This record gives sequence, C-alpha cells and structure tokens, in this order.
Amino acid sequence: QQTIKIGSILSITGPASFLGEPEDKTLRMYVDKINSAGGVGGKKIELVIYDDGGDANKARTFATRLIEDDKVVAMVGGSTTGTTMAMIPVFEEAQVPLISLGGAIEIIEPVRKYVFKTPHTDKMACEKIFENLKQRNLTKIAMISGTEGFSTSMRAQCTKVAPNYGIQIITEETYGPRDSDMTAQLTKIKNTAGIQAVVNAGFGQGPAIVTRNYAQLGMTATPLYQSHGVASKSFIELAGPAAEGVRLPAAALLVGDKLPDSDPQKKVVVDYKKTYEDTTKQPVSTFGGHAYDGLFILVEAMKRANSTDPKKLRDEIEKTKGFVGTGGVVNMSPTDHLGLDLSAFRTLEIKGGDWSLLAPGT
Amino acid sequence: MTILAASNIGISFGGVKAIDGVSFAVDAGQILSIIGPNGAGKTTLFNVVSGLYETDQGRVELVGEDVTGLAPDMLAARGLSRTFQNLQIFQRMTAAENVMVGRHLRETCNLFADLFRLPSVTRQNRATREAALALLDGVGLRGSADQLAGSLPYGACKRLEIARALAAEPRVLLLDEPAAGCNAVETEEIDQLVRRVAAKGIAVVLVEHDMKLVMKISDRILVLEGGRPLTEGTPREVRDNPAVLEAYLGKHRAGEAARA
Amino acid sequence: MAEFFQFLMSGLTVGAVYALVALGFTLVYNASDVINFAQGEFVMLGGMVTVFVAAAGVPLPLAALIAVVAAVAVGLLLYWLAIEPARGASAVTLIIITIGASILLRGAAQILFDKQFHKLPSFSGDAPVNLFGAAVQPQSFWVLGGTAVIVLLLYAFLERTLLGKAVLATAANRLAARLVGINTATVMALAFGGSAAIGAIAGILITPITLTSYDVGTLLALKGFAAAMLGGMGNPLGAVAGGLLLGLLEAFGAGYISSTYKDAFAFIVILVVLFAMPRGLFGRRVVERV
Amino acid sequence: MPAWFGHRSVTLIVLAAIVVVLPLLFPSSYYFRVASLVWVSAFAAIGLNILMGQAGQVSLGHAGFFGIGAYAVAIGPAHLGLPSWGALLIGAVISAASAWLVGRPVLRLKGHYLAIATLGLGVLVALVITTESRWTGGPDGMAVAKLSLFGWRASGSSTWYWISGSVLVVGTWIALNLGETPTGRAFRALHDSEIAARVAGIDVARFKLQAFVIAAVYASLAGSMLAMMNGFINPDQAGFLHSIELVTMVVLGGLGSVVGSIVGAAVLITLPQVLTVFQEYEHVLLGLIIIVSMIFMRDGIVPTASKWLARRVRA
Amino acid sequence: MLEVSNLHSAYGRIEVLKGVSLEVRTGEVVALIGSNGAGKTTLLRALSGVQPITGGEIRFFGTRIDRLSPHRRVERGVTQSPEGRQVFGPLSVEDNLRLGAYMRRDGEIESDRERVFAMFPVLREKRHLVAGGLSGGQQQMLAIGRALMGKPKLLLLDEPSLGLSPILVDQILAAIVALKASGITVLLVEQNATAALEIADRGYVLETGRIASTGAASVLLSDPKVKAAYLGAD
Ligand SMILES: Nc1ncnc2c1ncn2[C@@H]1O[C@H](COP(=O)(O)OP(=O)(O)OP(=O)(O)O)[C@@H](O)[C@H]1O
Ligand SMILES: Nc1ncnc2c1ncn2[C@@H]1O[C@H](COP(=O)(O)OP(=O)(O)OP(=O)(O)O)[C@@H](O)[C@H]1O
Ligand SMILES: [Mg+2]
Ligand SMILES: [Mg+2]
Repeated sequence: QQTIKIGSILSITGPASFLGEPEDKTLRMYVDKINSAGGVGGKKIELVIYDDGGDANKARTFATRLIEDDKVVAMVGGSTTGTTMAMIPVFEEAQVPLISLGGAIEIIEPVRKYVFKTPHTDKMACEKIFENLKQRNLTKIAMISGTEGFSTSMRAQCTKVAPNYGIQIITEETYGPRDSDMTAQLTKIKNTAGIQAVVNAGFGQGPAIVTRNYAQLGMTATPLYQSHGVASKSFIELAGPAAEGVRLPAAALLVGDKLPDSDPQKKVVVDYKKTYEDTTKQPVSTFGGHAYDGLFILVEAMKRANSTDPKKLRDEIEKTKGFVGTGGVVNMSPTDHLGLDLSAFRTLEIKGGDWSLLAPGT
Repeated sequence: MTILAASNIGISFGGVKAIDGVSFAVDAGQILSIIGPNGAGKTTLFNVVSGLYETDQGRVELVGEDVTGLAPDMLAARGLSRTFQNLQIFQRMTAAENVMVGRHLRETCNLFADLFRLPSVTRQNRATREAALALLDGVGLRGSADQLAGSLPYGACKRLEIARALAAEPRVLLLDEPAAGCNAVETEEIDQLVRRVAAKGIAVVLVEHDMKLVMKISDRILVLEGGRPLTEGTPREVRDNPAVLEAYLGKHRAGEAARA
Repeated sequence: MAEFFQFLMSGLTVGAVYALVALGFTLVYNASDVINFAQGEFVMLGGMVTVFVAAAGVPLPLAALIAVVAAVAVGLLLYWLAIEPARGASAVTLIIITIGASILLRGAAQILFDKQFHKLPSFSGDAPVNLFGAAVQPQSFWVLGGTAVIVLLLYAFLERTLLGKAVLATAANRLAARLVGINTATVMALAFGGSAAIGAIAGILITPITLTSYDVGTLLALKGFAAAMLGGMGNPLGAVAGGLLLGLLEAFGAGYISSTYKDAFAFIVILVVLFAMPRGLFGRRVVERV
Repeated sequence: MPAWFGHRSVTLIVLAAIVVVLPLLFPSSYYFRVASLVWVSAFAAIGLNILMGQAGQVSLGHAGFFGIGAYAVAIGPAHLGLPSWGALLIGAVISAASAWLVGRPVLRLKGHYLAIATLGLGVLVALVITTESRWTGGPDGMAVAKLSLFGWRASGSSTWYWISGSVLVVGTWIALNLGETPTGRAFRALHDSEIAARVAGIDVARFKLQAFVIAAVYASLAGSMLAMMNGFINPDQAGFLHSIELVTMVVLGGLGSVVGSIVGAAVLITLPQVLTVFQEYEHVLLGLIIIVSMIFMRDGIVPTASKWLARRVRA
Repeated sequence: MLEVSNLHSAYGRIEVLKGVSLEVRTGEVVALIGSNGAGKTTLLRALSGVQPITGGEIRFFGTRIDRLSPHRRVERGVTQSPEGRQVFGPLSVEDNLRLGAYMRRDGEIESDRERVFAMFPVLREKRHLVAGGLSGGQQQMLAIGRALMGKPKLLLLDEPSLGLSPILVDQILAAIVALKASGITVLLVEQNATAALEIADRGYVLETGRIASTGAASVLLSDPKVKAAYLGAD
C-alpha cells in the first residue's frame, strides 16, 4: 500500500507559534480523520511536518528536505510570510505546489505558478476596515502597528489602499513585537488633533497591550480597530474589559454559531470549531482554519486530478471553484491564487466579552 | 651616557600622593637599585616610567628624548623593557612563545604577510624561535620551552619575564623584584644574569628587597620612603645611613647587608 | 506637560520591569562573574507557574508563592546539575551552559504549559490613577515598589552581611574564598536560588502589565542585561538606575523622536555612556596592580 | 621542519578531503544543502574565533556583519544594478570599514561591557535592516539575485556546496596561518595580559582592531554566501539570536581552535535537523546537549577530544 | 598534630607530589624548603584541600581530614596564607580581614583584628581602601593577617616574606616565634631558607615531589648538601 506524502513546514515554536501551533494540530487532526475514513483514492496520507521556529533560513532548509528527501507531492505551510517567501524559490524550482498560510499579499502577487495561499490578505483586511470606517464617516485615522513582518506588511497595504476609501492616515506609530507598554505611542496619537479612529495592525500580545493602554489613557471614545491578526479568543481574554467595542475584520469562523443558517459557511465553520475544540480543549482561532482550508483544497484537487503528480495537482488547485472553507468561499483562477473576495471577511465587534457580528451598515 | 632619566615624578590616587618629587637617572651599563619600605612607591614609579600610569607631574627622558606620557608600546619601541612584581605572563602560551612575543618589536609584522603565511614569515618565525630558545637558556628555562607558561612554578615565571623583557633587546631594563620567590642559590643566578645584562651596556633599574643582592650588584641605590626620596648614593653610603637603617633595613638586616 | 508625565510614567513602568530583571542578574554575577542567560526564564517561570497554578483554583497569593518556590527549585537544579559539575571552567563556558539551560527551560515550558499568552489580574484593579495628568496603571506602582524592596534587600545583603561579602569574595577569588573557609558551592547555590527567586518575583509583578508566555524570557533578559550593564554590572543600585534609565530612554525616544527607532536610540545612548564610563554608571572601579 | 607546520597542512588536507569525499555519501541534494549551511556558518565562526579565541574579545553582535554582507548582495543587484560578486566585495569593504570605525571606541571596553556594546551594534544593524523596508524589504526580507560569473549562474544545492566548501578551505587556511605569526602571537598575548603585551611593544588597540576587522570580513562574506545560496534574505540573519548562535558554535567547538569552529558549526546546524524526530522535545534536547557537552568538554569539543586522543596515543 | 603519609598529587598526568610523608607536632615551627617547582605550594594546597590528592593520608589530631572539604578544615583550625597573596581585590582591607574569620562565631574577632593592625599598622591606615590597590608587600601583609584572623591551630605560610621589606621580614619571623609562643603551630614554606631554619624547630627538604632530607633545623643549617643547594655561599 502506497501513501501520499504531504509536507508542511510550520512555525510551531518561536514568535509565530500562535499561528503554527493550531495549524499543526489542525493538520494532524484532519489527516487522521481522512485516513481513518479510507484516505484519498484508497491511499493514506502521510504528513511530514517540520517546525521552523519562525526562522526563514531553517524553513528554507526544511523545504529542500521535503522536496529532496521526503519527496512530498505538495506542501501546506509556511506559517508566516517571511518563511513562505524564503521557501518559494525551492518549490518553484522543484515544481511542487505550495499552499501558504502566510498573510501578506506579496505571496500571491505577482502570481507564481506553484504558489497558493488560503488566508485573507492584509490588503483585504485594510479594505474591510476602511469600508467600515467609510460607512461611519470616519476619515481621519491614526495607525499604530507592530514592527514584525505581518504588521509592517499590513501597514504598507493600508497606506496604499487608504486613498481608495477617502481615508487619511494622519499619523503613524510603531511598537516592537515584545514591547510591554505602548502608552507613549498612544499618547502621541491622543494628542494629535482630529483623529477620528485608530487602526492597529499587529499580532501576538502587542494588540492586547495596545487595547489595554488605550482604555487606560481614556481614549475609548475614539473607535479602535484591530486586524485579523488578533482573531482568537485569547485576545479578548488578555485585553479584558478594555476590548469592549473594538472592531476587527475576521473570518466567519469566529462567529460560526451566530451566522444565519442560510450562510453557506455555517456548517463548515461550526463543524471545524467543534472538532478543534473537542480535540485540543483550546479555543479555536482562524489560523488553524487556514490550514484546514489548505489541506482540503489540496485533497479536493487530488481527488479531481485522480493523481498525485505535483504538476497535475497544481493545475487542479488552480481550478478550485466554490470550495467552502473556514475562510470563505474559494474561487481560484490563473490570475488569482487566493480566490477570496471581501465578502469572506466579516466585521466583528467585541461585546460582552465575545465576538459579535456587526450588522451591515453600522 | 644617560639612558633613562626621570625628574620630579609625582602621582596620586584618590587624592593621596603615592609618589612625589622623585628623580633618578641611569647610565648605560649601570645598575641602579630602588629600595624602600612596602608601599614606598617603587612599583608605582615603574608604572609611571613605563607609561602604564599617566603622571600628574614630572618628566621622563629616554636617551635624551622627552617621552613623558607616551604609551607603553611606544616606550618599548624606544628601548624600554620591564618585568612585573605581580606576574604578567601569557598563561595560555608556551614559555618559548612568551619570549617570542617579547621579540615583537624585532620582527616585521605585516598582517597580509601573516594571513597568507608568506615564506618570509616562516623564515622569520624560525629565527625568532631560535632567539627565544637562546634567551630561555640564559635564564635556565630551556627545558621548559614548550611547557604552558601557566603551569610553571612561581620562580620560573619570574625568570621567564626577564627573558621576555630581554628579548626586545632593550636599552634600559626595569626589574621589579626579580629575586622574589627565589632561594639563595637561585638568587645567585639572578645576580649573575643581571650583571651579564648590564655588561652588555643595558641600563638596569632594579627594585628588590633582597639586600644581599642589592648591595652586591648596585652601582647606586635610591631609597624611597612614603613616596619621597630618602637618600641616594653608593651601596656603602646607603647602608650606613641611619635613616635607611631605621626606615627600611632594621638592625639585623643591616648586619646582613654589611656582610654582602 | 501631561504628555511629558505620561512618557515619564510609561518610562518608569517599563524601566521598573527592566530593573527587576537586571536585579536578577546581579546576584549570580556577583558570585561568579557569569551572566546567567537563563535569568529571563526565571522571570517566565514566575509568571507562568502562577498563571497555571491559579488556573487550577489555587488562590493567587499562594499560587505566587508556589511559583517562587518552583523557580528557586529550578535555579538550584540548574546550579547543581549544570554549573557545579562544570566548576573551574571558564566564564565563557559557563555562559554557554546558561544559554543551553535557557533553551532547555523554554522548551520544557512549552511542553509543560502551552504556547499561548497569559495574563494575571492586576493586584489592585485596572482603574488608572491620574498623576499630573498622566494615566498610570496601579500595577506600575507594585512593580516600582517591588523593585525598591528587592534592591534594598539585595543591597543590604551584599553590603551589610558577612554572607553577602562571602558572595563577593567567591567571585573575586575562588581559591582564596575556599582557603578562608567559605563553602563556595553553597554560596553559588544561594546565588542561583536567590536570583531565581528575584526573577520569579519579577515575573509575578510584571505579568499583569506585560503578559507572559513560554518565551518572554529572551527579550526581557536582553533588556535586563543591557540595563545592568548601563548601570554598572554587579551593583544592585546600578541595575535599578540602568533599568529605569533604559525605560525612560525608550519612552521618551518613542514619544519625542520616533517609536520605530526607540530601541536604536536607547542603544546609542548606552554606547555613548559606555564610551565615557567604561564600567557603566555605577560600576565598581577595578584596581589591578601589576 | 617544525612540528606545527606538518600539523597545519595535515588539518587542511583532511578538511579538503572531507569536503571532496562527503558528497559520495549524500543520498540527496538536501544533504548538500545542509552541508553548505555548515560550511557557511563554519566560515563565519572561524572568523569570530579569531576575535574571541585568539584575541579574547567577545562580540555578541557579529550577526550584524553577517547581515551587512547578506544585504549587500541583496540590495546591490536589486537596487543599484551591481553584479553580485561586486556587491559581495562592497559588502566586505563596508563591514571592514564599519568594524574599523566603531572598533576603536568599542574595543576599549572589556568583558561584559564589550559584550553589551557589540550586542548594541548588532541590534542597531538589525533594526536598520528591519525598518528601512524600501531598500531591504522589511521584516519579511527580500529576494537575492543569483550569483553569476562570466555568464555562468550559480544555483542548486550542489553548486553552492562546492563554492562554500572551497571558500571554507581557504578561510581555514588563512586562520590556521595566523596562529604562529607575529600577528597571531600578538592576539594571543593581549588576550592573556594586555599590560604585558603593551610593555612588549604591542599596540594593543591596533591588534584588537585588526582582529575585529578580520572577523567582520569573515562574517560578511559568510552572509553574502548564505544570501546568494538561499536566493532570499531576512533580518533574522542579522539578529541577536544569530549572533548568539555564532558565539555558541565557537565556544562549543573550542575557543581558539579553527577546526573547533567547523565542528561547532556542524553540530549546531545538523542537530536541529536530526532532532526533528523528537518533535516537541527538540528544544529540550538541544539545550541538554549544549549543557552536557560543555560540562564534559569544557574547553570545547575539539580541544578536549585532541587532549583525550593525545593521552590515548601516549598510553 | 599533623601527619602526612605517602601523599600523591598531580596536575593532569604530571605527578607533582610523589609520596610525601611528614609530621608536624603541636607547638612546633616546621620549615619546608625546596627549589622552584619542588612542589611546596602544591603540598600546602593539598593540606588545605584545594588541590586534589591522588593517594596518601592527611591526619590532623589523629583524624583523617583528606576527604574533608576546605571549609571543614578551616573550621578545624587549618588556615593558609597562600602563594601569590590572593587577596580579594575588589573588597576593602577590612572586609578581607573579616572574611578571614568567616568560620568563626566567637566574640574575639574585633580584638584579633586589632592584633593584626598592631602587627601591620599600614593595614589600619588603609582599612577602607580596596585590597587590589595595595602595594605587593602590603597585600602580602594582608594575606598573612587574613590567615591569622581564622584563629588557626595550624598555620600554613607559603613564602610569607615574599616581597616584604627587610624590616618586615624580621618582624614576620619574630611574629612567627611569637605565634609559636601563643600555641599556634606553623608550617612554613620559605625561600629565605636560612632565616626560616633559624627560627624553626625542624625542617624538611622537598626535592621534585619527595622529601629528600629532614632533621632538626640546626642540623639542616649546617648540612653541606643543604647549604650548597639552598642556603648559598655565605
Ligand atoms: N592603582 C592604585 N590605586 C590605588 N592606590 C595605589 C595604586 N597604585 C599604587 N597605589 C598606592 O600607592 C602606594 C605605593 O604603592 P607601590 O606598589 O608603588 O609600592 P611599592 O614601593 O612597590 O611597595 P612593595 O615593596 O610592597 O611592592 C601604596 O600605598 C598603594 O596603595
Ligand atoms: N596549574 C598547574 N598545571 C600544571 N602543572 C603545574 C601547575 N601548577 C604547578 N605545576 C607544576 O607542579 C610543580 C610544582 O609546583 P609548585 O608550585 O608546587 O612548586 P613550588 O615548590 O611551590 O615552587 P616555587 O618555589 O616556585 O613556588 C612544578 O613543576 C609546576 O610546573
Ligand atoms: Mg612593588
Ligand atoms: Mg610555591
């Protein structure tokens, strides 16, 4: 009996472990499920996972290892944009598909033949936030962002798309990934005249501290937007009551139970959430969901191709249409290796210590 | 010819004058001893003269040139070498290598030649090692040439320092208690060694508490007390000076010094 | 003006965090001349153990106590299993051992606990206190107060007790220390246990502000180390001065210059200070006679 | 001929032989990749060892120079239209020049104070690289053009294996050369006693600076090689943790031992690859291995092993 | 009081003490002489427990102490003024002395310190200064004073006169005689062999790790072989 080898290089430890860990758990969980249900086309999936610790150079080495030694047919992974970017040359050269779980748009723009991704781009997050701001007639904003890859990239995208929404970024501040107090930066924002809203691009514990300092400085009258980088329950827990009223763009997964039954994603996200939380006893995050999407886009493509030849897989992945994942409904094309549109994002507001789905137009 | 002349040297630490108004001069081939009670400032004087401490006052001349305040390596290049009361050997190098370092100023040292180990470097190395071995022979350490200096007994280290200082072919040599830690027989060897050095025309300044040695080999003796000069003169004059007797020699020792 | 005070208080808060970590370095350094790179992990243990024990239903003060005990146990184990067997090795070797220990402890923590961030409730609520127009978290006062208490105790211990002198003597000259009858192994164990306790207490005090996770140690250790050197290694008062100064530099740098380059600003000042005062602000002048 | 000459060339020949023979044992080009990483890291470590092991000056910011070299070959071709090899040389020159400039004041510091100052310099370099994203691509890094020489483009793991392997042999040769020369002796002398070295006529500041510049150039070249080999570079390679990793390689292998640096690099590069089978226990084991080896081989792997061998041979 | 039998010690593979046996009786001053590298320092270190031994026994008042750690030996009354002074450089003179009495819990520490100050008045003058700044001879005084602060029963002195001015050498030698009178036993290593033997009761000659000869001090002083090797032509 032959097996199908799928590779995955994730940042299970290190500064991006909050991405890699749920991704790792999700992949293992669902590959077990698939295998116990008979595998794909009668073959079992063999998952080869390496932990790059967030180190791009290590990721690059593991990429070679997956291709050369393990001879995988495809790869789901690269938890971050940084590690993904380092691995892309290897997969392009070997002509093996890579479905990245990294956030930035530069992974799929320009389109590379063998590179796909599942998470919404940072550009979309900016657009979603600005869309909401525009609806509220808030046009003068301040940005505060982390200095790691995710936040820097999102900040750049926001700056780029802001004019499209008539948004003016009046002032920008940054904080280091492990900073423990952002009151200095927030004070400057507070004392800048005319700020109508504040947008925070960041992940990790930083946004929680920003949110707390924001409340501490009594700035809550000005709306605060977080990014999809905080889309896990632990953000609400860490930020505590200070998180009340914070808005953010996020995937449907966070509010699965609150979706109307008519929503096409409802079943998928509710199932995934239940499976994940039952198995791991930890609250679900959208990050694990990206891995779920990546895995099943690949598996579906495999079924359609009825082959495990990497090149055929690639072609089929590119043809993915109407795939309902945790991140949204995916429709890929030769010019779009993500296949999500803005509707995949929901705008959430934190209310009573929980996510709530914002009614359209508010 | 006067090789080294220091005039009116003074230095203080934390407001306390460690030495004040000390002068001396030493000629080629001469042995000048500096003696005095513990803490009189002998070592400090050496430290000033060899450029380790910056002076507050005074002037140092080396072969007629004003070298006050010059860095130790510049002084070394002008012919001043010294040994240390508190051993300063290169622990992780062999005895031979210690002496080879001493020949630094006699070697051409070119980074690129060294990096690429040009033949000239190899040639020079061989010559330096020969010279080092000869010097070790002179202090009776030939047998320990390839032993790590850190594992040598105390007395051997003292002699190693002398060999290293001589390796630079100095014009003036400052010796800080070379015979400390040597028994009478070994001190006798130091005695011979210092005489040989002086005979080559090197000016020697000697700090030493072994009065037998000092009285025997010194041409002149400078006595310090409390950082100030007490007296200066020939061994006989110094030995008979009652102030020296009281401050430094003590009664019993005076007899011993007299016997020398 | 309110802005100035806000920066000031922000700087003091962050600075007190650094100061607490820097204090942890002091004891081990004073006993052995070794920078214990696992010091940050003690801080992490203090926070994480408290979080997890408290989550198991133990009242917070007791959980904190357990955390300190646990950290001390780890500190002693580190000494007995890794430092003592390498007795006599060079300081660099010992430092690499502490780096190994820090990797190990981080790895163990990620298995034993998890990789999530955690918080502890602030000791006296979250309602900000208004000080000259600056809004200050009440926890900042706990951190500042804790720093003050620890530095005074440590200073008194090192300067006023015989055991404290024995610690200094052990670092100054191990051989001589043994010859006068100091049990250097016990002194070292004490230093490691003590600095683990300081680290753990730091971790407990700062977690309500900084949050914690299995890998908070690395950066805290880095900043704490910088603070300790800025103040002058080995001097507890210097550690605190260095920590507060570093925090203030960052806050004022972020506030008045550029938040992106605030770390650069801080390190440039450290470099300039060291060029002018090669032993930090309050470092002991070493006199070595030749 | 003195004994050390034979020793030096024997080391070189053995190293060259290993570089040549190793590929025969490689089942796939993944092994070429890992081996090239070892060679590149070893090259950087050898340079750092000249500074730390011979001259006795720590640097906790050496990855900064590694980063300068890496970003030179990234930025040069991408933004300035320079050929890669030219950018590599310019990177080395910039590294040397900045080492020379900052070295004077920094190297006056001693011990842990020197450590924190170099650490600070490394942090500054990493910070600039992370922040000036217009040039460097920011925290996510940037692509690096392939090395091309006279129309031939270097790509693929095995090509880089041979390039890095040959460069390592040359680097080793130079480092071995240095030991028994006036410069090498001056380094070791000022390591043991600055005062005695100065009194022996050694311009201590100048020699410290030389060691610093040499080490910086080694690191810079290693950084350039890694960047071109990966086709990609990000600021982590210039960061604090990478500096620590380099220092660990040097000490683990053996301070002052050129071969030690190669062994130290080999251990620290291959261990994480081997330990992946232990999954989440990887870090615990890595830490444990570092601790245990330093306890039982406190002078480093190679010096301890050669002492042990010498004893066996004599017995 | 002290019996050493067949003591062996080595640095790595190099054996330095090759079966040393000696004896020191209560109230005696015993001189140990030998040339550079004979192993005198190694022997004293082994007695204090800071140099591992590879064979042999050390008995102190009849009980074996060779397995005791250094601080236990200090507790029993063996203190040492080591070769090379080894003062605590960054600590003050006063702290150095106080640490000399580290194992003591009695109330006479103050008065003992006064005794040391009386013996070496410079130390009183410099009591608040760091020991590292003292001159060589002053550090030597401090090392001896520190050893005395331990209230020893057996005092091990490794070249106590090293670097001291002639007056002080006389004083030290006189002090040793006085110590003996006050009941302290002294094992004295000295390069100044004549002076050492003049005040000692007995002496041992150590040659490359072995005891070459022993006897009453006066006998050794007039032994031609000893004279030729250690006392020099007079
Ligand atoms: N760097 C220093 N810091 C503080 N005090 C110093 C320093 N150097 C010297 N002194 C003081 O200066 C005085 C002279 O010391 P020095 O070492 O020159 O004496 P010396 O004559 O060599 O004595 P000895 O015969 O004991 O070696 C001493 O009292 C010493 O404490
Ligand atoms: N750390 C060490 N490593 C290796 N060998 C050593 C070490 N210390 C001393 N030795 C060797 O042990 C032997 C005895 O040394 P020791 O210091 O005991 O002699 P000593 O009689 O005290 O000499 P000195 O009169 O010079 O003080 C010497 O041959 C010396 O080379
Ligand atoms: Mg002196
Ligand atoms: Mg001795």
